[in-house]
Amino acid sequence: MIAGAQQQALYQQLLRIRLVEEALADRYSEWEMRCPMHLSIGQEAVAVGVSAALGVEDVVFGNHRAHAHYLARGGSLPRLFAELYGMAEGCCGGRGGSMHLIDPEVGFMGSTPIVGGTIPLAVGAALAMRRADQKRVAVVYFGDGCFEEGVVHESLNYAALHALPVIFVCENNGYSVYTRLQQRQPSRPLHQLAAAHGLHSACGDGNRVEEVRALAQMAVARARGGDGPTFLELATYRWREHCGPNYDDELGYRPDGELAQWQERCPLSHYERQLLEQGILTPTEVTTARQVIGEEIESAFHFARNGTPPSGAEQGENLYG
Amino acid sequence: MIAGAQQQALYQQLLRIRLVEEALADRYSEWEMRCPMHLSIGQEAVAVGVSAALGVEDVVFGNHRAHAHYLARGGSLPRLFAELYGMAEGCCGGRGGSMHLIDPEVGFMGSTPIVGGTIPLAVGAALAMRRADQKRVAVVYFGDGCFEEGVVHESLNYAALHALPVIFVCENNGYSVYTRLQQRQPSRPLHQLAAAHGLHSACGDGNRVEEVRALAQMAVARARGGDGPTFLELATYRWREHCGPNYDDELGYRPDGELAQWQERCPLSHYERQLLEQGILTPTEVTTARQVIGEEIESAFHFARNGTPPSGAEQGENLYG
Amino acid sequence: MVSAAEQRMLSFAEALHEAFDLALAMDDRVFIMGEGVPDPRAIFATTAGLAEKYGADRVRDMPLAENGMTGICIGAALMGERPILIHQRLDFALLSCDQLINNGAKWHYMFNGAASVPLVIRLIVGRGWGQGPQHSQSLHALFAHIPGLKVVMPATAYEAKGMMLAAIADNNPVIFIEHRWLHPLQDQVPSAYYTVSLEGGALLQRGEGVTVVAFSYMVIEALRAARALEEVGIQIEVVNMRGVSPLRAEVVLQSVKRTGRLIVADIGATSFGVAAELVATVAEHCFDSLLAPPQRVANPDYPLPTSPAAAAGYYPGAVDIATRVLTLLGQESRIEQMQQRLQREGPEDVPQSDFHGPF
Amino acid sequence: MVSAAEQRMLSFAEALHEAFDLALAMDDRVFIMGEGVPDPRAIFATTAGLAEKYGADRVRDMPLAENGMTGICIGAALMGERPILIHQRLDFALLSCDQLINNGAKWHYMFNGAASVPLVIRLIVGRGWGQGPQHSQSLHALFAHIPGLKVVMPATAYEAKGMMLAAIADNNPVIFIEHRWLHPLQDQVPSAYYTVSLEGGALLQRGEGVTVVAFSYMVIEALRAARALEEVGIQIEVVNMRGVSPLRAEVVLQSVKRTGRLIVADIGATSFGVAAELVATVAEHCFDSLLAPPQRVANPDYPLPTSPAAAAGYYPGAVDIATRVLTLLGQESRIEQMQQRLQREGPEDVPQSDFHGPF
Ligand SMILES: Cc1ncc(C[n+]2csc(CCOP(=O)(O)OP(=O)(O)O)c2C)c(N)n1
Ligand SMILES: Cc1ncc(C[n+]2csc(CCOP(=O)(O)OP(=O)(O)O)c2C)c(N)n1
Ligand SMILES: [Mg+2]
Ligand SMILES: [Mg+2]
Repeated sequence: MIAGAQQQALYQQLLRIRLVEEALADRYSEWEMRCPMHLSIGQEAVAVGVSAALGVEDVVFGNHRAHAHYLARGGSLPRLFAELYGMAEGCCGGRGGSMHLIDPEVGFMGSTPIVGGTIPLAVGAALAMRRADQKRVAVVYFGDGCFEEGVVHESLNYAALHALPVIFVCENNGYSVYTRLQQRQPSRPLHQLAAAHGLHSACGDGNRVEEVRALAQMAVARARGGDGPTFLELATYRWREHCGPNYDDELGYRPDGELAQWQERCPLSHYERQLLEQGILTPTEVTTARQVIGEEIESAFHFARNGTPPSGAEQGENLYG
Repeated sequence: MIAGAQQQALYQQLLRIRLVEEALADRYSEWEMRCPMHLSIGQEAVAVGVSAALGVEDVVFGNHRAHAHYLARGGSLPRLFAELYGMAEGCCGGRGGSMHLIDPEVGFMGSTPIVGGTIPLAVGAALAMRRADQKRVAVVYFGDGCFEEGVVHESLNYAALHALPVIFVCENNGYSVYTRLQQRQPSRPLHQLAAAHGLHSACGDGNRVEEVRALAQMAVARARGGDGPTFLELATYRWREHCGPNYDDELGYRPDGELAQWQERCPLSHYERQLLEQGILTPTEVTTARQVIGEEIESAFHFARNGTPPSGAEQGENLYG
Repeated sequence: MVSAAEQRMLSFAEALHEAFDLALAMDDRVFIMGEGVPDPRAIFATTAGLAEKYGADRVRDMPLAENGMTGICIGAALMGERPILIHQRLDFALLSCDQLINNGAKWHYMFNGAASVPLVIRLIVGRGWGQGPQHSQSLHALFAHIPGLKVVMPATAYEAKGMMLAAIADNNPVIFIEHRWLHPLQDQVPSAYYTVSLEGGALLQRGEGVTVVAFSYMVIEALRAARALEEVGIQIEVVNMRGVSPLRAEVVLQSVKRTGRLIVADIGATSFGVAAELVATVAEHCFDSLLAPPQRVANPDYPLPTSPAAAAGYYPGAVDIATRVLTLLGQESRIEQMQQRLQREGPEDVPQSDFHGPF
Repeated sequence: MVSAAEQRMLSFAEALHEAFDLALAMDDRVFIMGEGVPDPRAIFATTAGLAEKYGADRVRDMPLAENGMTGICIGAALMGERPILIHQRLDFALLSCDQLINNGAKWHYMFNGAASVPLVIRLIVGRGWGQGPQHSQSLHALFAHIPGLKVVMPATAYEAKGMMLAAIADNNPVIFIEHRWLHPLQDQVPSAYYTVSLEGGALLQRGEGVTVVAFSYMVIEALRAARALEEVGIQIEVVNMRGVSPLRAEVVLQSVKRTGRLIVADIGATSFGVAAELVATVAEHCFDSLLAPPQRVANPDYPLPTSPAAAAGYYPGAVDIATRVLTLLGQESRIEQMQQRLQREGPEDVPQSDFHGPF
């Protein structure tokens, strides 16, 4: 069972990530965040639910669409914004932008945009944990597109072979850029392919944060208990364009009404309604939360926009460690 | 049902490949065939059974252990030997050696030693056939090791997605060099992983030539009928060392008695016994066959050893086509 | 020759589109494959409308599987097809080095000519709008080093169409590298079928004292530098090295024999890059003509940082070329004035000021 | 300094083995991984017995999955481990270019130093006994061009041990390239822990008139040439360019400033190879010292044919180096005699005559 305080925390996280990304979308067209940006609006419950099942000792890797992965894990908001504004205070000192995030202090080990690129890294992290006999867990988030990349299968094979403490979290939003899953993969369940690799595998509703959390808790318990890797396929939906701040339904690559259907299944408002109905949240608390987060966001923007533009002359540094 | 003449042909093929490779093993230590050589002794029934199901219009790709693939498909024996002796008359003019064989005249499209390397090529060939609306089939042979390479999964995905007329033939001999399957892959059936990719998939005894042929006939019928790709896992065993002419059981990487067990399940002698018992073959015919093949082999050695050593000076030619 | 009436201005991207349209119409064996080829953005519009016109079978989307899809294209090519495989960023093609190098580059050679691989691989080099370390790599040097691959880097719309048609007609794997900032640039492009040789460079202008050999987008920068220098009375030679590998350096060697000085301007990292090969070839073959040390103008030996502020100064351009020219000619006193003349307006991280990514 | 008593002759392969043994004993974070690492052949005996001594957890076999396993090693390295990943042929590593180049090389840089990747990748370059087009590639130039990777190519047993220990101690991805024909060659090797710098070259002998800069196995050939030349009274300078990238060419530049002439001898294909970088660097920095065109002695620009007859003449060696030296020095009349002197005995396709593959 989940306690009310935990539910409130989950809600807070969902709300915070949603408000952060909406604010980013609003400000993107000022053209001051000059980097490709993939928003997770509509998909927040995956990262929030999974992160809620993790301990401080665990590590997480993300992909190109990683704001939610980073924030749900506790990555610094001001440093995220500073990174998007290309400032020296950014989590990569401006070298990464939206597609490269890191916050080792909270176990967020890095996110990168080469599709599939971070999956073996998480397996390697799990190998290190196993070698050190630690009860830690490595998590990696990736999209449905990953299943097409061979490196994913190589990673699944190795994780299963050595029963490594790694959790593969597949955010299946049905699209890779503008291309539907059916145009890229035969019709067969993603998670069953992982199961055929010998992994424990499950699927669930990626828009239901408690369901995600429960699946992740199961996976974490298995990993800590030495039972090896778990694959989670979580169905969800990207609301806005693949890359950039706008809606792009006018392009016609998604069936009419599909977005609207998924918006009705919004992970945030659904959960808000539920907690309000259950009395775990009051309307005043919602208003307050929005206000507090709004202030946090404004202050992060202030921090970021007043950051120090890194000097081009120093960019030859830190190539080798 | 299989006709007696067909059974005799299967037997002839098994015997011929066995005798060819034993002769190669014998002569290897004269150090005149100066290239890495992976023998298929013990595994002949796979290539023979599959080839028997193909038509002249079909195409075949092999891997590093490809003598049987090439010969069963009808590749020229003298040109194979000339290739092993590094002569200009070789099927690659000496450029390839044992690990690179080709005979486009019989639809043997090439074999190469990078593990997994030819698998997507067969899928591409099948794509070309599909695009041209031909009723042809592409076949690729590979080992159990391939399943670890991502490119195999990428190939399976694409073949299943577009229902391409390609047959994946996995010769599962339990080893990759000295490493047992269990040390490389989790315990789960190979063919079920292919099935999870959305392929029609089957497994069988790779040492029983008629069983292999029946499975291949099913796969060919599916491919020609537009029902898409098939994956065949065929259990078999490599008798000699991974690379080279000798037995290497003294190295101790295989359990005591494992080789002997598989030798009792010899694809050739089993089939010989069966056909003799069924009266399809007579002892005299066996003797004659051995003699005819022996002569063919001697004449091929003669051809090869009296070939023209290619000139180093001409090796810059044919880099671009 | 094509009559003036037939010539129209097309952008590099439009010229490519026209090449595909022609090739698809002329030859059934040609097909195009890539992630996003038939999607609404159509690879920066270079494949727009082609799926509708030629069908999904000839103008194909594909799964995210760069190595496998490269092998699949090679396999199709072995059967006589002429595939064009597209990666929206060169960086993604690193996943396919095995198939490209072990199979594609060698198949014809190692099977002694028994088969060939007529395959075009289009690789787009990202720059600007925060492309960052994994979306901006210009690794043509890797492919140029591989015997059996041809590597080309057209710089104009005219070349884009003509070299694409030549690449499609070629029986070998051709790595066709496009700098993204070339896509909007316009040039006169005949509407008919024509080809431009995949080998060697083109002498763009005759001059004295210095030869600038430029690759891809650096041709644009070299010409900017050349024009600015011309305005102050210095006429340099400029070579567009559109055919990278196999290297046919005759036009460069002849030019350096005339001018005695060499600057090579490349879009990749400096060390162990293609500029090194040009410098080495010239040092070997024009030793007696060289009057001054050859020079390289190329990216620094570190990845591109994403932040526009951090990336400032990463990419060399016309200013750097002109500065080197003046230095080589002993006219250091004019450098400052030249640098002012060549200063770019607007933000550095976009090809034109109305460009706003988002990718 | 190590005392003479401590020195023993070890082969290059044995020296590597000793390096692994030491590193495994000293540091729990070190582990070795590769196809066949614990098998009966133990990567040409370089890892023999280590699995028994340190356990299967530290001395690991692996599935055939070069890209994935590279990523897995990078991930482990990010957690503080110090993996050593082995590929029995460099050719197989082409499958892992994505992880190596997109992740390994850039992680430290793109995350602004927040993490590092202490990883050693051992790549063995095949030669002889019909290795052929897909088992003989020497593609160090590809890795050398990538900022963020270190590339080293030791030539002696002493260097093999010292550079391996330095590579393991280094916090960056180090590509450690071994020419297989070096494996049996012996040298004095101290038994204690020591390191040899990963950067720059070593001047092996002083001389006059010509500097020969050699990579990997070509160091052996260069020394053979140098000894033969010495016998006829010509003393050349020889540099062993064991640290390839990042390039620290000081020793080369100083040498060429003394000798005025340069020959670069490499084990890879000539065009767009590492020799081009050396030539270019020298042309840029020693322009006034150079008395003759710099020269490259390297493989031809096509794949290695498998047949020993066809491969004859593919690999340049001492003869070619000495011939170039004599030509550069204007002593063409002595070339024929030198070529006789340097003729190799026995078959060309094996390092020593009792070598019989089979792989
Ligand atoms: C290796 C590689 N190929 C292609 C791309 C271009 N690309 C970036 S994101 C993306 C879509 C990935 O889809 P998915 O994995 O489902 O994630 P989503 O964007 O839906 O979250 C693609 C194709 C890339 N970044 N890397
Ligand atoms: C990409 C790659 N990695 C490693 C090797 C070395 N290698 C050659 S054959 C082989 C074993 C392959 O095993 P399997 O696929 O089961 O085929 P088998 O030899 O058993 O027939 C290995 C590891 C290779 N040739 N290519
Ligand atoms: Mg998706
Ligand atoms: Mg096997």
